[in-house]
Amino acid sequence: MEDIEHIEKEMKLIGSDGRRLDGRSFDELRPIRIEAGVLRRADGSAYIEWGGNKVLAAVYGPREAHPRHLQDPARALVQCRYNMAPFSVSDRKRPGPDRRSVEISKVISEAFSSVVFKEQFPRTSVDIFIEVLQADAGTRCAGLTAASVALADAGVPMRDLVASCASGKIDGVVCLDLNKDEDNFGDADCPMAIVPRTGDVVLLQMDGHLTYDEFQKAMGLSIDAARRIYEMQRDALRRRYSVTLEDILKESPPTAPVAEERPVTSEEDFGPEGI
Amino acid sequence: MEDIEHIEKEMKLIGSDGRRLDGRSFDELRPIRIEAGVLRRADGSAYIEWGGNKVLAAVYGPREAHPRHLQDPARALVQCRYNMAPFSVSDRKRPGPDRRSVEISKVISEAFSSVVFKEQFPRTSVDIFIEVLQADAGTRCAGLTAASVALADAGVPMRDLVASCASGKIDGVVCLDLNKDEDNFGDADCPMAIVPRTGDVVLLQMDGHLTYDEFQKAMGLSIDAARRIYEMQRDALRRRYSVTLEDILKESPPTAPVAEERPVTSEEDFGPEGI
Amino acid sequence: MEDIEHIEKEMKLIGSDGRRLDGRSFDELRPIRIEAGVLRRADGSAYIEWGGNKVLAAVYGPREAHPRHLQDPARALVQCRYNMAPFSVSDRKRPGPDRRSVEISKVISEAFSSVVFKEQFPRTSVDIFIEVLQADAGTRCAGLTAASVALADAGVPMRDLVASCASGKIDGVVCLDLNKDEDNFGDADCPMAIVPRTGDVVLLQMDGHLTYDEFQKAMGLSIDAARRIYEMQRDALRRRYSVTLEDILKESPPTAPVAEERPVTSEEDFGPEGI
Amino acid sequence: MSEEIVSELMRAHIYRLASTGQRVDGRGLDQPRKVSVDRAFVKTAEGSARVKLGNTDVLVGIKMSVGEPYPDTPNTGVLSTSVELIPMASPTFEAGPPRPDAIELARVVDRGIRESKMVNMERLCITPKEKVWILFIDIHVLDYDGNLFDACSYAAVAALASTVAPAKSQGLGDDFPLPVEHWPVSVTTAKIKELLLVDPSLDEERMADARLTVTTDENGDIRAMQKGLSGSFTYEEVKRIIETAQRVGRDIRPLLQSS
Amino acid sequence: MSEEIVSELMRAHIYRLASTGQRVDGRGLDQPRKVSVDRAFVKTAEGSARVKLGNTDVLVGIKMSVGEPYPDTPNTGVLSTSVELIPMASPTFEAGPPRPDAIELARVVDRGIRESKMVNMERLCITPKEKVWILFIDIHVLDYDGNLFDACSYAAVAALASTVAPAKSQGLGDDFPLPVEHWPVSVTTAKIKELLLVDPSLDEERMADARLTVTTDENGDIRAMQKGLSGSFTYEEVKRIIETAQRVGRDIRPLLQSS
Amino acid sequence: MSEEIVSELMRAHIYRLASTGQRVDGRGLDQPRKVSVDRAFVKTAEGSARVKLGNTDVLVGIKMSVGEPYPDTPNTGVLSTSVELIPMASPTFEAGPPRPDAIELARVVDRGIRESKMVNMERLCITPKEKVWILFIDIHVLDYDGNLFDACSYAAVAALASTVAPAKSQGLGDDFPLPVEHWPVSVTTAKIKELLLVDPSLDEERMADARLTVTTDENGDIRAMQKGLSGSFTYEEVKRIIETAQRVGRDIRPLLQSS
Repeated sequence: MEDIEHIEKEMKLIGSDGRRLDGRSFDELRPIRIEAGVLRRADGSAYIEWGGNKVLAAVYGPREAHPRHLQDPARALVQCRYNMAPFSVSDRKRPGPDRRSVEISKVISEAFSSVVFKEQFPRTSVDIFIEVLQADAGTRCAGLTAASVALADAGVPMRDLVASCASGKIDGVVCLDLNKDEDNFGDADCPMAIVPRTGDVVLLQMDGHLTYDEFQKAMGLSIDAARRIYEMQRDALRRRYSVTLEDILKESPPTAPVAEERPVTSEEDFGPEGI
Repeated sequence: MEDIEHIEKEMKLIGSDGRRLDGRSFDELRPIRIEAGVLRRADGSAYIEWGGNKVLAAVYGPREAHPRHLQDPARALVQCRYNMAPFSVSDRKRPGPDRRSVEISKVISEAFSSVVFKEQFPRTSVDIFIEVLQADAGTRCAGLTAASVALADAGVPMRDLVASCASGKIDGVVCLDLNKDEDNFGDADCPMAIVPRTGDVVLLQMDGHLTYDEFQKAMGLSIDAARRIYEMQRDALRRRYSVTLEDILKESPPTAPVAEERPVTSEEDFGPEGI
Repeated sequence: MEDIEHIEKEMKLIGSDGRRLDGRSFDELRPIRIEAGVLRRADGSAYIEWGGNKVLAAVYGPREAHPRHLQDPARALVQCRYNMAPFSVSDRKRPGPDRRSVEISKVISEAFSSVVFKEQFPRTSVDIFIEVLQADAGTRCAGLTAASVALADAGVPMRDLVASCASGKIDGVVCLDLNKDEDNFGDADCPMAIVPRTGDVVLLQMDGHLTYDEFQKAMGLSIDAARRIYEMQRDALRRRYSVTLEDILKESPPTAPVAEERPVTSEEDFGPEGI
Repeated sequence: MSEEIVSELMRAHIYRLASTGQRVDGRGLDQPRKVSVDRAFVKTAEGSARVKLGNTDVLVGIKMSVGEPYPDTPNTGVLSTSVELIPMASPTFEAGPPRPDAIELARVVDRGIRESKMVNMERLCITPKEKVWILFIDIHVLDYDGNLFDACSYAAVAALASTVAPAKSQGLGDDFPLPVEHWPVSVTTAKIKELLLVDPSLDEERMADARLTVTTDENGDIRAMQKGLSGSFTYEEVKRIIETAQRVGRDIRPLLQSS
Repeated sequence: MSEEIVSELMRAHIYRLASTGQRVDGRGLDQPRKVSVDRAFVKTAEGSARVKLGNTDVLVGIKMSVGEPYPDTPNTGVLSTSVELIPMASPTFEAGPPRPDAIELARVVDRGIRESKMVNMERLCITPKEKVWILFIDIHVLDYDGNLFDACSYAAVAALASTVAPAKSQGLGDDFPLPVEHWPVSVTTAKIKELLLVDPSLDEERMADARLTVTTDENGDIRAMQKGLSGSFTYEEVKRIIETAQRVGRDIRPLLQSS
Repeated sequence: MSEEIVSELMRAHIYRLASTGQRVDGRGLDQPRKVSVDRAFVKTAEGSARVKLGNTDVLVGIKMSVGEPYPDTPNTGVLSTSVELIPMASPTFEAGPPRPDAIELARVVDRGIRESKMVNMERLCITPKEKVWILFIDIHVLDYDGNLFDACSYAAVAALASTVAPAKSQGLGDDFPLPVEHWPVSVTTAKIKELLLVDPSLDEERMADARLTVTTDENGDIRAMQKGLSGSFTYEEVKRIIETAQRVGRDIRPLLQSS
């Protein structure tokens, strides 16, 4: 295995035609497919396939926070648990949270904290569960993007959806949305998430090596991509609540629409476009 | 060690005379000795030697269940903790519950739940502790049998005692009460527990390979044996509360009788024979 | 490494001049330096250098004990947590309490329990934290000595300070205050702590091999040393609360005196000398 | 959480219906829910299957690695089954180490596979006493609507049947499918008062007095059994349940075998 | 749980009696309870002993296995002592990882054995730096009526003295009894106000201000000491307690040695 | 604990002052507190540094041992960073396993050092695939007055720079200083409403809406970033913060480098 990696390290990640190994150009996203309302027990849910990533998100709440001493008398808690299934990566991951999962859970919780109208639901918690079923780099962005749709599906009032995408640097070139090989053998990775309507940055992490100029190029790519992803999120919600309900994900047929009882969010909150 | 086991695998577990390696016939129990009231602090207790098994059982309660949020306002909890001492098996067992112990604790708790008059003691718990001091296969049946006597010794009102025994298959023959070698190198094991007065099955597990016919033979042997064990349980309780208190277990002399203050159970509950 | 130890085992710990390897005589303490009030957040604190030991102690409280079910309606809890930094010993220690730390925390808690006026602060806890930053044998005595000063610095009312020192036996000779090599290759170690004003023994442990006579010699050395250490403790408190505040520990300048708001202890409690 | 308790009204309704041989979702008492199987859902696993049993949704991934055998079974591979009842699947599931429910579930699924000798574990020995294949069955419950015993077992069996051992990447020759030799099928029956209901839904499960899981193989032989809950069965009931398990098992087995 | 608190009346009674040199169970202040020792109770262990000290009932099993020495003691076997305060033994014991009480108890018993050099651990070295015998002392408290320090120590010493190393099954020559060279005896004294009581019963222990455990060997030399509880001793009291421990130790030692 | 909540009055005061470009301790908004570095504080460690950032007081010790590399990086040493938020340092810190705050802190400090390639980890390989140096960065927070991200990072960098590998005691040639090649400096900015404050004190940190930590190297290049807290930044704010981090980093770097 080490030999293979060694070879790949020597290998160019960008070909002479300027294309990446999977054929994408530097500013091209991997294929993304989002489905809202895929689970029955959860209050809201979504499934995303993003390149080789397969991620489920579910939302429960607002529900009574427990244990009680965690309750905030002034607002809802927004709590995310990001988890990787043991079989989602090439070397089996032991079940349960590792340090990486704990950190990702924390930054995703914080990202959603700024968009959920927490003050409307004191003493409750909004619980977001992200399960990575198959991983191919960028799982936090995929999970965040799906969780955003799951929150809307659960009818949790929000200022806006959150859309997320990473950019990075491979072979010295700033590129959008690294896949696993690009992430492993690249020079930098910079996941971010924004509130598309305002452009506010709610998640930002970086590791690797970027000049200030490169960082700005990366952010430019990510912001642009996040706006495209935002459209996909809204499409997924439109399909979910449309009259002709498409049974796209054969294994997980969406349950009956619940839009009547749990409005996703009000027109005012969500901007002129509605959803 | 592997070589020895390999040899034993080739070895016949039933001789040409139809006898098992320890000389028993197919429907013969190992020697069993039960003693009630062997501990001082516990509300009730019993000690059982069953073949090479040495098992202690103790009961505390009904006592206030804690932590409080576990309390059931309508009935008592019946909670069993089955535990093996580190030195009870040939390879030292690390202290603390393993997955096997957790499962056995659960099925024993459930077995007693159906006989204890739980509704008489809301918000309390009846705590059953089973300690395997020396193991030789069939510890859950031995523990359950002893715990039943300990519950009676503690004066916990019950519909009846619970009596337990396993049957299995070795060398293709259905046999009663497997010992350790028979369990390790046999084809199937099927522990069960019944309420003798009604024949109700309160515990039933099986692993291995039994045809439906063989299963019925095994159950027949076990039910018959459980009725014999029931008599031994009642004998132990009679000795415990008799005028001439026999000091059978020299190391653990029974404490003074407490039958006056804590009647084991009423005549109605326990059948015409009383105890 | 084993070879080195083997050599040292053969090595004499006491030279032909009767001096120990570090040049001390049998009844000589290692250099000790104590500083009170070295941390800002803690209610009281002290730093001690004792030979190669560097130990910090901090005190919080009396403050509301939590979790609540631990509260004692009649008195304060005195709870110590002794901890070694991973880098304080030659082979890195894994973070978190090991069995040794748990035991030391317990005996130090008990030692202070007898001097703190617990009845004055029902339902509270007095929390003592001892951090060993660099270890060279005798850390529990050093920690206890520092914690005593930290308690006074926090203004916790006490009958007296507690002073602590160990004695032991090396090369068959009873000696005061063993260092690391002497502890590792010596014959016995006997840490103790007393209330200097009364001579009451509040901590006493021993392991090794001492005749009754040797034990009495060891106790004699330790009691005498504890009285000298008591003076150093009081000096540290005097410096801390004096007009000319000496900036001895350059890296940890004492914060502004708080003696006005939190009297260390009353004249009556602390004996005629006051502090 | 109030939704977690089956209302008295619902309990009465379920029982009244069942006493006339009917169930809320239209099934007969001895009829399981629809089983659908999606194989090879997860590419990062050596094998996988997503099974829906009614609305209960379970994903199993199989990972294989090379390790040491247990000292007392030096010639056989190692099988390790674990269940995560992730809080996504139900408001009653909590994060954290597995609780008794999840441990029992994992052990019963494991026994069904192990005791039926579904996979010939001796053929997963590479070098006796030194190197064997280790087979991890990781069960991820995604949506919980009752009867996890059977749903998890079906997903594990289907996933194992689709598993290809990654021998090549370990320098151990060509990749090969697992040596599957038997086909255990688990069938769980719940008892509500005097009635026996196969494959209980969530509401039925919650009001059940007792539960019996019976795993049979392709010959109808019994390979594993587990009684649960605090009620009891008569011996006659046990026998009826086994006969039903044999019959229902025959119906479900092909769904797990076909690819 | 109310029974767990010694009533004020009982406390007053115990103290009043003790101040006249008497105790509730008829003993004198410096007299331990009856010690009974049952060896070889557990056949699955390499050695075992069940000790009753009054009504306190403790079972110790010794297991031996072969493993690596610690790097800093390459020529000596490994000794590992653990105590389980199982909830069977007392309503105040709880299941779970050992709490500070159990940890202190295990460490004090361990020190008494280790520091007295009872077992010659160097003779448990098989191959320096590589293979040594590991000795597990597992202490199971069955019934708790006070003074676990001494009861556990007696059971551990008696169990060690009855232990036969299973060398043959490891291909290491003939089985052999442990090389026992010293006989440590632990004697614990409780202080109630100004009174000193040897081997406190549960009620006495609960009202004690301070506790001192002294382990002496067959020469009367001190091998380990541990002061406990939140009270204090005068130095004079410490000396009296040591002298009592030497004397009581001489009485109890033969009970642990004989087989 | 009441002291743990910044009073409304204090919050208003801090904000009012800040909106005029001032801070309670006299600093300007983009000015960090005084940094003092004490190297080689701990002799038992291979390297150490005690850093005070204002009143925040952090001690880092570096330990090195020899072990196996990770299979996927057979030619590089291993770096392991952990933080203990010991209860000594703050009434809000609790003993026990690290909570999410401490885990994030350790990971962000670790990334700053790892991603900047401060230490050439390939030169810590002894025998590829078999033996490498393992570098433990243990961060002990002694006194907490805000901005642990920067204080811990400074102490870790200064400690690494003072570390001498104990090669001789391992029979691996002469001791050598760690091969330090880059100098990452972490600069954290807090956002309070619309204002940006560099190196927030405890009170400032507690009322902050968002936090951004930017680690730059000696060329001003970005090596790691971490946004925290539940507020958000505009992209323009992010850029301003990076520029400030580059400038402040240049000022602080010499303090960490000099010995």
